[in-house]
Formats: sequence, C-alpha cells, structure tokens
Amino acid sequence: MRIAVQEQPFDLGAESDVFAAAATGMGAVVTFTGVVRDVDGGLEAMEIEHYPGMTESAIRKIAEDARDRWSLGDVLVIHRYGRLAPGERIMMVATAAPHRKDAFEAAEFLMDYLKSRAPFWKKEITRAGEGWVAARCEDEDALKRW
Amino acid sequence: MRIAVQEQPFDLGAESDVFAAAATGMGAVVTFTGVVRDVDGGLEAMEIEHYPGMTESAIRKIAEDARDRWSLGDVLVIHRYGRLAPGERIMMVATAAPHRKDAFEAAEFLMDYLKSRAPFWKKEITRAGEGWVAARCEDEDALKRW
Amino acid sequence: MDVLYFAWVRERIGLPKERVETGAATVSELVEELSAREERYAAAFADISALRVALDQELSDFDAPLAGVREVAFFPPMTGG
Amino acid sequence: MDVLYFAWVRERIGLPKERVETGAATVSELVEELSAREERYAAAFADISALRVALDQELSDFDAPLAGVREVAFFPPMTGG
Repeated sequence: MRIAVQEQPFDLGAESDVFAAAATGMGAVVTFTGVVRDVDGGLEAMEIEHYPGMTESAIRKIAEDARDRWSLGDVLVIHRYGRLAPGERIMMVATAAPHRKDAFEAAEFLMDYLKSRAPFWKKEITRAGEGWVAARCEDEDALKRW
Repeated sequence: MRIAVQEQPFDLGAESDVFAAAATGMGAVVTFTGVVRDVDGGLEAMEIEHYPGMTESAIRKIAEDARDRWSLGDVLVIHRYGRLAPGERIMMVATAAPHRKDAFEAAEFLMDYLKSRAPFWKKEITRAGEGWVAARCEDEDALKRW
Repeated sequence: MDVLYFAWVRERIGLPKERVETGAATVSELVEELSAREERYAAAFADISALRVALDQELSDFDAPLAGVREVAFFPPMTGG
Repeated sequence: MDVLYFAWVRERIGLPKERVETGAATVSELVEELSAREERYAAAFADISALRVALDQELSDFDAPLAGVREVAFFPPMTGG
C-alpha cells in the first residue's frame, strides 16, 4: 500500500505499470485518474490546499477500510496539492484484486471517501476572480451506498 | 474510440498515458486491466481463441452502446488472443468522462459485456492437462444490472 | 454456407470451418441435419443450451431463419475479459 | 492548544494557525469564545453547519470535549479527489 501526498506531478503511465507489475497473483487492476477540468471556460488554475499531518493519515485510514471490506492485493493513492493548471492530473488511485468486482468497488469507495473525507480544499482561479469549490450534496450522498 | 484485437502484448503505462493525454476536457479517467491468474497453481498457459471478423465488430458495438448510455469523452479496448503466460496482461479498457460516476460505470459495463458477449474463449493449460474455462453464472447475471 | 466452430465445439467436431450445402430453414434444422451426419456432430450438439450461435457474425438464436445467411458459427458461451 | 483554519475559514479569520489558551470544555464553547473576540471570528463561525472540525487530526463534531486535545482545526466540507 502506497499513499503519496505531493506537490509535484506524478507519472500516470509509470505508476500504472509499476503497480500492475507488483500485483502478482491478482486478476484485475483498476486505476482512476482525476484531471483539472475547465468547466465554464476561463479557468486559469486550481489551487489545492490540504492539512499536512492529517491528510496522509486520513487517506491511509480510508485505504485500510477498503482493504477490510474487499479482497484486495494492493492499493495506491497519490494526491497532489498546490497550484494546478487545467488538464493537469490531480490524483490517482489504483486497486488490484483477484476479481474485477472487488477492484472496481474498492476504487469507487476510495474515490467517494477521498472526495468528502480527506482534508483537501479546492479553489478555482479564473480571469473573473477566485472562489472555493463548494462540496456537492451528491458527493456526500455517494457515501451512503457503502 | 480505439478497439484493438491483437496477439502481441500491449504497454499498459504508455496506453494509459496516451489515452489520458488525449481526453481533453475530461475530469475522470478509469482503466481496467485483466491479468492471467494462476488460481490453483500449476497453470502453464492460457490460450485465448477468438472469432476473427466478429470480434472487433462485437467489441465496437459494446463500446458504442457505452457511449450511448453515458456521457463519455473516449473509450479504449485492447484484447489479446493467443498463448499467454500467468501474469501476462490479457486486456484493458479505458474510459474518459466529465465525471467519475460515468467513467466507472461505463468501464464496468464494458467489462461485463466483454466477459460474456465478445467472442473469446479461454483454455487453461496446466501440468495435469488442459480444459476450457466455463462461463460463470455470475458473469451472465452481471449483465442484468445494465 | 460457411459453418464455423470454436473452442470445444471445434475440437469435438474436429475442424474449424466447413462449407455446408443445406436446405435447412432455421438454425435448429441445420443442427439436426449436422447431428444426423456423424457421431462427432451429435456429440457436439447434444446439449443446445450449452451452445451459442452467430449468423453472419451477429449473435442470434436457434429459432432464427437461415434465409440469406452466408456464415453460421457455433460456440460455447463466451469467456472474454 | 493550537487552533488551525483552512480554506475560506482561514481567509475570513486571516491566519492559518494560532495558539489559544482556553477553558472551553467543548468545541462549541471554544467557537463561542472565539466568536466573541472579534467580528472576523464571528463571521467565520456564523453558520456552524457549513463547518467541520478535527481534533488532533481526526474528524470530530462540535459537541466533542476538548480535554486533552492539543490541536483543533476548523474548515469547510472537504473537496478532495
């Protein structure tokens, strides 16, 4: 299990390759990558603030919960903070499991919890000004299925 | 949309990178990779037979169905045939979508349909002999949720 | 028409493809005709519920008419992914 | 104890972290005490339902006791992923 909270970019291809290669005996590998989206046009940057100290332990707890709930060979979570441009990759998770159902469900669980329970906050910087991204009810609701 | 049915290995890292880089404006990228598993020990090879001509068109139809059902930016399916050793990667799918829910659901849909509706057949070669992998009821049942 | 066999159907019948001249109106009639030929066909087609059929490379069923069909394929349930 | 503020709570109060000497028994009492200090605190804590609190880096709630706590953090709902 590897948890990385970092400012610098990560290499999606290399991370995927290394993760899949290390997951011996697993039949299924799922990755999710989140990318900064310029929804309305005019986004100059996304600033991601986090709570050093708490961030890594909160993510580790979420990943351990996933390992308790599903049969998993391995889990990877990488999450960036700092200033990101549109199109940059914010974060990724990867799961390896004997079967595809476990790998998919665990990856979705990780994403749902990272969205609403890991101490990150996003601020959008646009030409018109800047504003904090509000938490969405549907993200909170997504936790109810687990 | 790219569909590849091929005997040679694919490069998971490079494919993931190229796919994610091309998916401009998408917030979520999901990949699934299937790996040959030696469940009981003693597996020497997995031989994958397919129906040339039908295979690619069947996969294309499944991918088009996914694009009709979810808001997707792009879809990738790579599936190998021929003789594979344990640990080798059999296939991958990738989906890109504005939101994570669509990317995840579409990837699971693709996998469920590829399992039971794309003309591939797997034979396990073990030290003790060889046998065709039987379709599993739960794979057929998995289609019912869509 | 061309008749194709895959996986254990191919192994049981002993060939991947053959040319068949038939007046069969449906897939079921073609199966009966082939099964009557030789024991290896009868063995392959013994349990139709364990088989799938594609007509001109599209999944179909055993009641389907064969009129205009150029390629019929018989195989067990698929195991992709 | 150390009190930390993140995102718009930090911006509204105007600092990321401060040392607070308090006799408050619960998070709610601490919030009342801070709100009474200055308008910027009152503004930040005006709607408690829009805030979250962590005690010693674990998510908690506003009824929780502060006994033994070394670090309290206030922030809006998280938006990771």
